[in-house]
Amino acid sequence: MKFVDEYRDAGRVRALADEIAALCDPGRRYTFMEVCGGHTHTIYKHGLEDLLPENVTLVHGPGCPVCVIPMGRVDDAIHIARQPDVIMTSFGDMTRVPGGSGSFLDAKAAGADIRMVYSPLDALKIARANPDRRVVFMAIGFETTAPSTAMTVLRAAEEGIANFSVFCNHVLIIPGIRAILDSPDLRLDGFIGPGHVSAVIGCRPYAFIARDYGKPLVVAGFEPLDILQSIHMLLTQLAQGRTEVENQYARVVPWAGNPVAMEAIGRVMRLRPYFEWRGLGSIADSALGVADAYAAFDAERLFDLPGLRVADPKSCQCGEVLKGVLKPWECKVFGTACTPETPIGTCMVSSEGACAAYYTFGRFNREAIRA
Amino acid sequence: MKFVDEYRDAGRVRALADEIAALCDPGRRYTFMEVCGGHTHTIYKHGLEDLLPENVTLVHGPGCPVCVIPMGRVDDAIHIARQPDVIMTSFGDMTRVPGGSGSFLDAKAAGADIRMVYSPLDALKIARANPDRRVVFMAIGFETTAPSTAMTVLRAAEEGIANFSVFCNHVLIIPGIRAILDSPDLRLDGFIGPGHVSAVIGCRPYAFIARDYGKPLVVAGFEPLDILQSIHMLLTQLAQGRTEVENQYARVVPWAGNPVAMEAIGRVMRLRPYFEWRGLGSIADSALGVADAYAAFDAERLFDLPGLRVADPKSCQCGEVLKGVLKPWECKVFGTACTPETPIGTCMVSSEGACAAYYTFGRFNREAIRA
Amino acid sequence: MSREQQVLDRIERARRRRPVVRDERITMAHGAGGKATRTLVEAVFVEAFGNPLLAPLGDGATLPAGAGDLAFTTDAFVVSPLFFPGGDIGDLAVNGTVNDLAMCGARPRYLSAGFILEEGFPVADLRRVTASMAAAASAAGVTIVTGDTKVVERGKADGCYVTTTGVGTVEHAFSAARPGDAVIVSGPIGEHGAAIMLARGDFGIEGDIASDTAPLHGLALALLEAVPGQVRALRDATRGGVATVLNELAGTAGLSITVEEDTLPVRPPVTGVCELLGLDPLYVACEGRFVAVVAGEHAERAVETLRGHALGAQAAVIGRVEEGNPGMVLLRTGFGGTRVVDVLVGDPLPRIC
Amino acid sequence: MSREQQVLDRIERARRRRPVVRDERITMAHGAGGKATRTLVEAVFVEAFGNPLLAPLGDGATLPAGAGDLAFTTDAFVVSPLFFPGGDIGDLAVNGTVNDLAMCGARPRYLSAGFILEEGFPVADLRRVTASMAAAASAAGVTIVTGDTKVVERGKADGCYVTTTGVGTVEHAFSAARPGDAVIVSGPIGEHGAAIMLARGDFGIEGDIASDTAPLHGLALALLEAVPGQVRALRDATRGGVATVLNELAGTAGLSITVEEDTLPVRPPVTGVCELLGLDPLYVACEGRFVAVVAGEHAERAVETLRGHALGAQAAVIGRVEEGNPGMVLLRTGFGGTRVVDVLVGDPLPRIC
Amino acid sequence: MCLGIPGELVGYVEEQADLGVVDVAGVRRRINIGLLVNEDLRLGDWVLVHVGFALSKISESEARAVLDYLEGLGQAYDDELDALRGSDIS
Amino acid sequence: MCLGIPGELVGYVEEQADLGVVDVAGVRRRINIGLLVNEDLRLGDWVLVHVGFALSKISESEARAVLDYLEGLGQAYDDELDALRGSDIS
Ligand code: SF4
Ligand code: SF4
Ligand SMILES: [Mg+2]
Ligand SMILES: [Mg+2]
Ligand SMILES: [Mg+2]
Ligand SMILES: [Mg+2]
Ligand SMILES: [Mg+2]
Ligand SMILES: [Mg+2]
Ligand SMILES: [Mg+2]
Ligand SMILES: [Mg+2]
Ligand SMILES: [Mg+2]
Ligand SMILES: [Mg+2]
Repeated sequence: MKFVDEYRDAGRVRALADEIAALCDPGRRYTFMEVCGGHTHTIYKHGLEDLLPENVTLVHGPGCPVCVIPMGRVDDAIHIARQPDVIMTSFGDMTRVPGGSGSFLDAKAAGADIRMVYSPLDALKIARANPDRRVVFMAIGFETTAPSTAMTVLRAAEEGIANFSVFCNHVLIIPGIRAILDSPDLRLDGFIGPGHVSAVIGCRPYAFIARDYGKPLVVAGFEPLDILQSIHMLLTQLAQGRTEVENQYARVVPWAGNPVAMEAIGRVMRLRPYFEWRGLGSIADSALGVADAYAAFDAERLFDLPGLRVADPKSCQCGEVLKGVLKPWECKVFGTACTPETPIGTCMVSSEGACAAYYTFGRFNREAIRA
Repeated sequence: MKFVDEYRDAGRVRALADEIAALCDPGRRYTFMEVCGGHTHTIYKHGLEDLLPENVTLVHGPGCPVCVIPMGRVDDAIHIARQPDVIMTSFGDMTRVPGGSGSFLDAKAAGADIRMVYSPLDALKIARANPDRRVVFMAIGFETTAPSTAMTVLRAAEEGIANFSVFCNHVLIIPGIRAILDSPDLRLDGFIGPGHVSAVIGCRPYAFIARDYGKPLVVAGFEPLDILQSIHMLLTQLAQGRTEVENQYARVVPWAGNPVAMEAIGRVMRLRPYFEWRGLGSIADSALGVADAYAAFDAERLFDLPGLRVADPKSCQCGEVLKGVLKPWECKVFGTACTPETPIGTCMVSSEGACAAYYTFGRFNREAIRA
Repeated sequence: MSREQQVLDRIERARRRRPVVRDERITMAHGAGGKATRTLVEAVFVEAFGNPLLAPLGDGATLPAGAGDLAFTTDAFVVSPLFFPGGDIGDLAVNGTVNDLAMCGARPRYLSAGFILEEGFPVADLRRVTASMAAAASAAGVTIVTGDTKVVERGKADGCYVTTTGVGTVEHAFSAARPGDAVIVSGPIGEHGAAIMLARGDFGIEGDIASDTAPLHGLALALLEAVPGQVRALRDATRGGVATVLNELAGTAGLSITVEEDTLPVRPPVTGVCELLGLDPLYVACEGRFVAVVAGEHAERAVETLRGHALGAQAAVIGRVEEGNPGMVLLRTGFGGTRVVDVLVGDPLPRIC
Repeated sequence: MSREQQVLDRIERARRRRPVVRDERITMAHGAGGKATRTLVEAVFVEAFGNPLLAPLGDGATLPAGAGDLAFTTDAFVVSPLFFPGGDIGDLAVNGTVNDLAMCGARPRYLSAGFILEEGFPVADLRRVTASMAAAASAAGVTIVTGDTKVVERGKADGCYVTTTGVGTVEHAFSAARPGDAVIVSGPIGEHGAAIMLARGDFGIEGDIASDTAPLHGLALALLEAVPGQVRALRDATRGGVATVLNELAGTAGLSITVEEDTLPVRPPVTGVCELLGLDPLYVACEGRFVAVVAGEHAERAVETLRGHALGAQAAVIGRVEEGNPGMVLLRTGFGGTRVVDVLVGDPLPRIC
Repeated sequence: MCLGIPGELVGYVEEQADLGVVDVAGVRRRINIGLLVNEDLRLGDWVLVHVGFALSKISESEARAVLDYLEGLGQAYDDELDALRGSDIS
Repeated sequence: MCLGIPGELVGYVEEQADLGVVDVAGVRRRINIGLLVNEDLRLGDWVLVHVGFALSKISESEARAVLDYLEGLGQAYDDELDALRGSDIS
């Protein structure tokens, strides 16, 4: 596949791995956070850690939209889905995310009409086809996905589709990164910046990280070569004593992002004063709701939601994993009580979740393989 | 079973058969019509013809409520059943009755929600349990069944069950018998009168048969002994030159019928000026509709019915069979094109229909058996 | 060993433990072929049916079948309700296939079980079904050696459908029926069908009727051994009832069968249900009765043998094979009337006329 | 002869004619066990599958099985849509069971077929399904010898479910896997699953992908004969895909399997579907591919043999059995990275992240 | 027409005055007895049941009268009974 | 986060101006291209597809730049390429 295969080219990947090794100061440890779960997924799926020198450590950031959904929001969604006239729709990612009392999969087995869609436009299509049902789309995702939701609401408004609404759970990446940077227990040397979010918001919003926190950030693509190159770029900045925002993924990410997408978000959505992130707690100005002008499409206003805050299970250490403070396997329940079949935390659900990625792809005896 | 087994007692049945043989004038042919399909059923099911002398012939009358339903009424019922919010209910007897384009069974296979009930009260129960659906009961039957329908409508009115209605097809036995008596091509020596209809209407309404047409009539029960005794009573009348209405079935049929039942019919129903009987054509004052006072429960007023008169298939000779002019096997399609699996006429559907009874129970080589 | 490696080892130990089904209901995941499917298979099916032939959980089982002909039969079970007086879909599915093997003159040996489960089906109910199947299999001396599970979306099944297929070793052959043969029924008829009608509750009738579901191979083999070479045919009278089986037998033989009405064993409550609903017990399903055609002169010994067995205590000769009217079944009433007993048309439905 | 008797004779002649199904849709009557059931069986099933073993339509078939071990397998088929590019539920149901027999080292011989039909199912569709089954059975050299049909009410199935059970004669035994064995896949993977996803239309993707459904016994027997005694295991990669099969094989062997990512045969449109929906082709179902574990030194001959066969033209060694990490499947990327290939959790669903 | 079947009144339904419980050969069903309000029904009475309604109260004396009808006819009945006793039809 | 996948714009949908048809490795899907109204999209252009929307037009020159990055780094790349050519890893 064009724009995919060439970035997995074995020769180039190995050459770049050699360059990285050459660039590392053997007397120093490097800790980089890949903010984005998509990167986490790529890293584990391709076994990229095997290619990195021992003194380069990657820690996994909060950029997995499924992982940061608090249990109460899942419960609210299931509450909506249980209304007999409702068809709840969402992405396949949500299927197994545990709420306080089960997941969509369980609610579906118990009788709720929940359907997985590829696109919010497909949810709208379901609404058109079922005029006597209320069709709710559970919107999740960072700025990458929010424009699609916004465009779908605009289309629904244009067509006057009155039985469609959105249960909005879009979160924003910058407040998430800031929460990490402000957390006292983490020492990072730089960030691998989220590629697809940046296609929407551009690279400028990261400036504060370099400026205020003195950390380099490289916006990165999602293929092995992209990630290795970004690490090489971070190491180069460190070697040269620079802390800048750079764009490795310029083939997709314009420096200014996508203004049309930003405008769509601006029209349809409003900034929430605060929003709870799973494991990270309430973060100010960190999420989007439906704007007043589109209140008719806002499931939160259309349905009477319990809106309970559900405490995470005691054993759950997702917050620490999301902040990169703990490696997945350092969580006490990892792999025994908490597995992808029976997840306790959200990080074990999404294929971008650090725990799931590590459990699914990374759980083997590296020494034996290397030997 | 009490009130059943004793009327099937082999000794009594055979003794009575001997008495009948002794009473017959060997030089004369006797032709009796059993008006009621229930009698037809009993006669074939128990092989009673085997017990009668050769010169006693039983011909089958119009008293099968399923047999006399014209195709257009079935089509109307299916039209109602096809409305997405309708649950159509009826007795199992209706399942295979062919309309102009298929039966309930076919309509059900094509998606209509049609349910078989034991009692009209069960249809009302379905209405109570499904307040968001319109539940229609297709009422069929003679005066025996009409009181149950009437009582059910009264109960629905009392409870204010607004989603229940009746598609009324109740017919009256007297106009049916009169149509037979007025038909030029039939010579009868007497009638075996319908037992269960008479439990409602009593024996008086038959007086005109003896008086105006000079035919004896004996109201009969449904067990072998009942029927044989009724034949014996008819033969006795003929032998004695009497033509009276007698009641063999007095254990169930009071001479005056059931006034409570008649009153219920009178309250809830109205006499239709005319009604089409399958094979017999339109007969004046021969059927019941829902009275104006209960218009809210009258499916004919609630639904916009096609109400088409569908011509019987050309090959169908049900009319002649219903009038007793033809024996079932004398119909040209009997047993080949018209079978209980693929009935052309209604008489092949109901287990009381003469054709079905003869096909199902009577279709064998009597000479071989007797030999 | 590194801390990470210790965790990995702990995980591998956990993975090797027999899995536990934590779900209360069947979800689509149980049918996806992944971990949930495997967990369901191991924690429910293997747990209930466990035996060395099943254990490999491979693509199929390998059967040490020995020489001789095999009997091979399959039936899909879709009964509603799943649980009813006298049994459930589980023992029905095992007994039904065991019986079809027995009717082939075979000793039932191996069963396969294919499950189609509806999303939302309670796992507890599935366990009840598999426990019944295991008990019925053990009672019948058969081993469930292979199986399959599919999950369909809510609204595309009715809880649980089970298809069992059986393999047995043929031990007896049948001879062609001839005039004079006796027709025997192994017990009172119509009890399963009547029990199901009541259990469904559609007609508001209550009564003490239990399904007669039972494995008939013991009874069948006893009969086959008691009058060797004298049994012309065996047929369990399931869907369509005794009437349907008699018609099949008459059709195959090209002869007629005449049944004596008075000899038909029907228990009073079954008669009661049939009278109320306008049904004929001859058409109501049994799940633990068979019809045997036996050489006339051995009929007495045959009935004696059957009556010596708990499942055949009320066995009776109900008719004879006769010449003439080929393929037809006739019924003679106590007072000498005769009528046809035809194959059922459509479902037995309650009627008013 | 009397007129009446003439009519009766004419009727009996009509009754003896092979019945014709006049209904356009399956009704409840087709499942009631009476005339409609019999008509359906004779006019549709016997018409399609007709053979001497099936013909008696008894309680089961009697199989002249001969000596030796038997393979016995069952699968329920619930695919939606019923008809899809490359096949339909009919050939799928035959091939699936033929393949499971082949994977046991057996020559497929006999099949049973249990149908669960939804009220309203078009009879024409049923005929298409049975025609496919007949063609697939004939192509695979198996005989459908017994069957069963049930009809459930509208809304309690999804048109048509088919459960097939197969009996085969075991001709080859397998030896235990050891380190160094080669893992071979018989062709490009994921095509059935991708074809079904497209055929369902849920995700709006269009492309030229057909199911790979095919009978694999010829290919399997060719392999088993080409490298006698050197095949450790055969497994068709159906639900759960190649990844699931590899995990089963590794688990059974107590060894690990390492797959070389670059060697996995995946056709571009399958890759395209997987990329769009965020799926991994390793977990997408095949219905005409198997995984074979073959002694390392015979791998080349094995692959050559497979490639000589139309169904194995793109067979490839995709990995090796190794010591260490018992029960695990690892994947090595082209540039030397390693990761686990675990068993699928839940259904493969499209994802955004 | 109109299947009717005799059943014994064996109980009432507390909540609903017009419902009785009828026993037919050992199985029971609730039956509407509203059409027999004038009949002074008692437990143990037999009624004719049709589509869930009791249509008529069965008269024991009239029932016996049918059975007695034959005896009024004389000899034939006795002859047949004797013949039956002499044969073995079971 | 946010699975994105490159696809080639191979067609438009007549009735709806904001819909395009994208080809990914030979399979096609309708994609909303409304977010790229300012991009002067043409058939043959490549876009990044996310949940049914084209999020970004892919720059061919920038795409090549990544591949060229290594060459700018000097020798290591050539060495590795030589090593690869000498070995047989298939
Ligand atoms: S192992 Fe489970 S509970 Fe622990 S951090 Fe990971 S997802 Fe959360
Ligand atoms: S055979 Fe059929 S068409 Fe002819 S009279 Fe009888 S029911 Fe009517
Ligand atoms: Mg398999
Ligand atoms: Mg069978
Ligand atoms: Mg069976
Ligand atoms: Mg299987
Ligand atoms: Mg259901
Ligand atoms: Mg059977
Ligand atoms: Mg199988
Ligand atoms: Mg299989
Ligand atoms: Mg069967
Ligand atoms: Mg359906």
